[in-house]
Amino acid sequence: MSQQTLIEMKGISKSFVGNKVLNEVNFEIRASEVHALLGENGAGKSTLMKILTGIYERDEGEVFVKGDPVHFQNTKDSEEAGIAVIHQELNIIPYLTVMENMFLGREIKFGKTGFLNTKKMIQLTKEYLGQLGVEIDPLVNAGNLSVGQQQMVEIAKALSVNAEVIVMDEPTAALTDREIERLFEVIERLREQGVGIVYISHRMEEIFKICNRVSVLRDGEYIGTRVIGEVEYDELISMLVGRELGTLFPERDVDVGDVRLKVEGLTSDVFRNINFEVKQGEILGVAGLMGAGRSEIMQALFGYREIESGNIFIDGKKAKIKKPIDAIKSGIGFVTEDRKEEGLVLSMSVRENFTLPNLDDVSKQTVISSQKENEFVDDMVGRFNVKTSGREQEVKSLSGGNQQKIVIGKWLGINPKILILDEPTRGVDVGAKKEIYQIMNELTAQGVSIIMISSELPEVLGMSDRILVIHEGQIGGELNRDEADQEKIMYAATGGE
Amino acid sequence: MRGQSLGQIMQKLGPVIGLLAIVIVLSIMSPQFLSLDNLLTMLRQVTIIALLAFGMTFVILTGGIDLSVGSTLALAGALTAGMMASGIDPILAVLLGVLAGAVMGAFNGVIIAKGKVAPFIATLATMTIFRGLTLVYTDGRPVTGFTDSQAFDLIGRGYLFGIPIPVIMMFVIFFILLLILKKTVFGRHVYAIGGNEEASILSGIKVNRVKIGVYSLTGALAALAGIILTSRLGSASPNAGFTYELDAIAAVVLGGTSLAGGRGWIFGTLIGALIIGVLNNGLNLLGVSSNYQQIVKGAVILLAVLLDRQKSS
Amino acid sequence: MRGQSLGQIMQKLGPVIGLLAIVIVLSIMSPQFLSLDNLLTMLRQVTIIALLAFGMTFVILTGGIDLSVGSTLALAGALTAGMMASGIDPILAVLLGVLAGAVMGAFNGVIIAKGKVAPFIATLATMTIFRGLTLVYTDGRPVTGFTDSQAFDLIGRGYLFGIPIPVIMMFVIFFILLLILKKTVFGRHVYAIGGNEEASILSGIKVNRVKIGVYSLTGALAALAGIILTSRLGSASPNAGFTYELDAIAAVVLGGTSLAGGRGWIFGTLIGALIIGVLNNGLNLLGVSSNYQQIVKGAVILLAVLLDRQKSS
Amino acid sequence: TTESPTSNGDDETDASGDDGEVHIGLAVSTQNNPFFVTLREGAEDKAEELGVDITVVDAQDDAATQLSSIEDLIQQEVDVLVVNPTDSEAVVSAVEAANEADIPVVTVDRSADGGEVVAHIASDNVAGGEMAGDFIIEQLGGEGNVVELEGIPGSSAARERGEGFHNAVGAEDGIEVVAEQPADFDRAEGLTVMENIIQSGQEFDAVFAHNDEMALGAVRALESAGMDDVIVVGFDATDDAVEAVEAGEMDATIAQQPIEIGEQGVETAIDIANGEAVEDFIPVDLELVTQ
Ligand SMILES: Nc1ncnc2c1ncn2[C@@H]1O[C@H](COP(=O)(O)OP(=O)(O)OP(=O)(O)O)[C@@H](O)[C@H]1O
Ligand SMILES: Nc1ncnc2c1ncn2[C@@H]1O[C@H](COP(=O)(O)OP(=O)(O)OP(=O)(O)O)[C@@H](O)[C@H]1O
Ligand SMILES: [Mg+2]
Ligand SMILES: [Mg+2]
Repeated sequence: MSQQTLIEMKGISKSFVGNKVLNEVNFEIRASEVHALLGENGAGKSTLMKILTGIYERDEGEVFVKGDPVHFQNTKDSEEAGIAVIHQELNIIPYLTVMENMFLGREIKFGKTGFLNTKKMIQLTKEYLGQLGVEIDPLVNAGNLSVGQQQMVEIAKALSVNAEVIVMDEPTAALTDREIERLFEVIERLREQGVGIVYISHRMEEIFKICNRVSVLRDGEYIGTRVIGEVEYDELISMLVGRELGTLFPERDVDVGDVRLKVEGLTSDVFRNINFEVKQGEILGVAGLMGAGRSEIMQALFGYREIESGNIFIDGKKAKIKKPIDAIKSGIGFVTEDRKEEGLVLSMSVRENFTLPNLDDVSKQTVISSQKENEFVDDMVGRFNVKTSGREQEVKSLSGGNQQKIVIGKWLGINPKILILDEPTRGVDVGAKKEIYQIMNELTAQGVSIIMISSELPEVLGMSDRILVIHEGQIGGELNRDEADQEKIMYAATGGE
Repeated sequence: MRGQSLGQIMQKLGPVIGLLAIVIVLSIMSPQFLSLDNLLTMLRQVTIIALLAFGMTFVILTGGIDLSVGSTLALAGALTAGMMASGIDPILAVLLGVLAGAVMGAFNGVIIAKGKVAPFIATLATMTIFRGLTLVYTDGRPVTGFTDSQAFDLIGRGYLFGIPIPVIMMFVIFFILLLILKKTVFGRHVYAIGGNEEASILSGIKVNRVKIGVYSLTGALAALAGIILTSRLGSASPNAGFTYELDAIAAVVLGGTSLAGGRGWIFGTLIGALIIGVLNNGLNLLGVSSNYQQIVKGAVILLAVLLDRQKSS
Repeated sequence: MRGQSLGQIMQKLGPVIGLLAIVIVLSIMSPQFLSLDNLLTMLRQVTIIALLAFGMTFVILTGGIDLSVGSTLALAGALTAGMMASGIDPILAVLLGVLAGAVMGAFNGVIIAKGKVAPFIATLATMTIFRGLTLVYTDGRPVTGFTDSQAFDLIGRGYLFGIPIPVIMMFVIFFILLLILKKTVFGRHVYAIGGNEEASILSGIKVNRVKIGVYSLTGALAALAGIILTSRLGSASPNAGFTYELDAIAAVVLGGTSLAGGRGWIFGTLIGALIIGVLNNGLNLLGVSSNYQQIVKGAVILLAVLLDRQKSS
Repeated sequence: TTESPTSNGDDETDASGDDGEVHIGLAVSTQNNPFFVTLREGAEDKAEELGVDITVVDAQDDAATQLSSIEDLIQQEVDVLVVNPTDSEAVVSAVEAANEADIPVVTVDRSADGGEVVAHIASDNVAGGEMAGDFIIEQLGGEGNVVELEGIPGSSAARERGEGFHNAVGAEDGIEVVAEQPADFDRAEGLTVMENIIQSGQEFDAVFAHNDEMALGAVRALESAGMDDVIVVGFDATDDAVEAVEAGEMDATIAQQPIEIGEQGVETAIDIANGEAVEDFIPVDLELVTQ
């Protein structure tokens, strides 16, 4: 390959308050390539990209754009140099419209007046969204979109810059297969037009599907760069985690017991007539397109969303669930889809997050016993192999995968009969993913029933005993482990189209 | 307003319905209430709080708050009066007074944006400081004896086509601010910062600059309110505007703007200010004893907000 | 404090260093400042603001705010004095007074938790309402003429081992509250709600109940402050506690508790209250003229917060 | 004497409805202070006794609020306006507004610096301050240190009482004002500030407080410090203060007779409404209350 080198980063180092997160990292992007940046949670991928785009100041190293040394002070500078970013964290402003979000910071004005040319912006918004094949009203508030739709808006926003380099930091974490396909088409088109793309993802199959080269970071160190097609999956994994990992999905060999949970005719404003069962020790996978209403069903089951009608039975007895506390008392734990907004108290420590739902068990007459609490937390940290400097570390400073382990672990204190996992491995690296799967297996072996919502079909197929497919708020089909494959799920999820 | 859900529209109508309800009750209870004369009087009374509340709307939209507006009002009013008393041309004095307000606001803005101090505590401190400066400047006495400039008198007491000039100023400023919020890049950025500051920074918005601008605007408006008040009263009292910030904030919130920032509209603030003005005026017309007035005012505010919340949820 | 970063420890030490700096400056400028007698006097003065600020710490930790504490103080003080004047046993009157404060606080809590009204606006309304009720109850006059009960006098004016009883009460309450925050389920839930209300609900925390509890506690503490003040003064003024909420909030923030909730500690609040108390005391000792006192107080608060923020960033 | 500009009889649109009945508007500066509460009660009781309507509005010590509420009274078409200004200068435009509406104005307690005022009923704050100063000079035999507890900075009462006091003690060489500190007319503040002044080690023989609330707070502080021989003089002669003077805890307070002021205000207003001539200044005597 002899394409032009668009960006070169050399010997980049960066520390946050004494904590070195990047150590002499090299990275290069050429025209017409999709360059994957791979690494475990906390390896420093996002930090490297934030240095590139002027959000963070680098401590050491040099950055060249087409051979010229540059030093961006803010995102405006980098944008002017032709670099656009889709950030890992959604940067949608909920009470602004889609159009307003698209042009935030780059509003189109009437000349130099400071007055907005709204018409023009609406028209362009439609155009860019159209390129992605999504139809979203430019005047609707972005907060009313589902997470996936918001992600599409962010992608459209990056496209609208007409950049030479586009950084995509986990763009597919919130998308389902259909949108991902669209995105890949767009990426391919951009690549053909000579755009250089940095692609960050924890989904290995995507890397092999669309990337040309891959660079790997581990603990802030630059491990190496390989050309896709010249590198084996296993080699990449061991570059990534520093050891052999083996198969991703562990063997499932569980005796499924009696019916534990039975849901009858559950109906609300976003879903209708939902019926299903989960047995002891069973993993029920729940698949569906983005916005199908899977999360909403589980929220209702957990007492976090009002229902219009329907009944819930646990171990054959009717359960009255009006609030989350009722669900918890009935033995249900709920690992929510958005760990930062709904799962964790980021300002609290590992210890405090672990014991939040079951404080009563580690206290006497409402006085918390430090000893009991510490024992429980140490046990959990060990069991889940949480990488932390200690139980007093703020969870905010943990990597995504380790945060996710805590969100799951905090429910074990209530000795759940049923555990609902909503996108349990979203944004989690392969190593941690495998650990989470193993934990799921251990739990089901102890008789816990698991409901797992996932938009990653390999995960649904790899882990579920049975698969429920939701289509537009209704059950679109139910598949057994043996009969299920990607096509059948997609068929049911799209309502048989 | 395409793309807005029914809920959102109801949310926006809430304050208007509240105002109408109060107006209807008052006009039944007091025959004078709906007279043109009384309405103009009431509008003129509202001007001061409305100007403070307009600025406060911008501040609250960015997710901030400004407790210092009452003190800014007093200091700018006193400075303007003092300048005129020392012979400076009234028009120049007014311009310098508004500028002084903008500078005080900018000071708040810099502390909040660059110093990263929580707006509540920053403006609590400057509220005390500006009040202290007013006392030092005036030596605790009302400033009077400024030239009997016709022009200056007009600001607070004049009429144009039978409408009080302060009222005209209030509406002109309202429309300008409405335009700024809806139609300009600055206005868009005000909403964006309050909606998600992090995302705004990442989108290349100069957040600090916008914030400083917003507090400066608020300071300038507070100063203008102080100048109108000085003109109306013919003197600038060092205690002017004491606790007005609370009325201004109440007006903004009654109008449906969220204290969390990012959501709201200045038309609501106008309605909110009118609710407060109508209440004060009506309770006086009805001769409600002053001790009970506070209870009624508090209860009405609470009720209005409660009803509004109920509807939106 | 295992596992805490250097930054966190510095953050926590900030207020203490600030207090020490002010104490050192004052003790150089005024030889009387460090006398035991003056320190005890100062501590006794601090009691009122400290009690309000202790409650405010809980409220702010949940992400709320309570502007009504000053009015609660006044109403509870007046009610207690009124009950005693009408012949009710002083001890019973005190208990009923504290209970009344808790009820007022619970009222705030219910509006905020169940009514989903922003704490700022809810307590702004009840601040007005409670003050109005006080004025109605007292008819604008101080309540006096309550029995000269020895026991009641002790609350505000007594000594134990040479230490003023209010000071002892303040420290006892401080340690109880410290224990509640650090060691009980309730305290943990207070932090959790302020840190992430959504996640707290989803973890099965009875958020409404905790919030109502927190506001009730704050109301009860404000009532106790009102009773101590009544005992000290031998009368309950309807104006008591006016604008004290601002001092209480300043104390909490000076102590390093974040207005956004979820982060903070009550020890910091004690330090914050002491900073305010020492400043007031020192400015009096130094005989700073009234006009300048406000400027100095505002500037010191601003400086303290600014330095603290600088350090932590 | 002045002739009142209008009488209510010829006003057909009189909003108080029943013709012939007088409707008085009373605008008080504040109702957070016992002095003005008593003044209002004096006025209301008198109005009831004489069978006239009275509407009271409260400015909460804010000049702008006062202007607004007077405008509201004008809208109500009261026959006579009795104003207790928050501030002599700031009230002028309100008085002028009433003048324009042909409503005669009576001021009580504080005067108006402009506009047309038919009658002014007051006792003089400056004179009261002087009276307090003279009393202290006399008690100290012309020699000693005095502490002054000031009211809310910027308020007219604080200004005028302070002015009178300084007129008196400033003329006396032997008297030195050794501390002037604001205690905001508040008893708790009076206590706190006095405690701090005591702690400062400053020697003093007398205290003048701009109102009784602060004086009573100061008494508490002095009592605790065992400084019972310090002379304390307050202002307003509130019930508490008079009691304290009788009990020997306070030495004097200046009585402004708020009831009398309120009553006089209403009586004068009725006279004006009935077209009778009234004095343009009706002094209400100050009284030095001592044991
Ligand atoms: N603003 C910050 N302050 C302090 N530490 C930070 C900051 N941002 C990132 N870090 C730390 O730097 C390290 C690298 O973080 P980064 O977000 O770059 O990882 P990543 O490779 O993008 O991980 P993920 O796959 O989870 O997104 C982590 O240990 C993280 O905790
Ligand atoms: N806050 C909200 N306001 C309005 N509509 C909403 C809101 N949240 C979700 N919805 C709508 O509810 C439906 C289901 O949303 P959601 O995306 O959570 O479903 P899901 O099946 O869990 O998909 P995902 O995989 O994206 O989590 C969508 O139509 C979405 O637009
Ligand atoms: Mg990342
Ligand atoms: Mg979902």
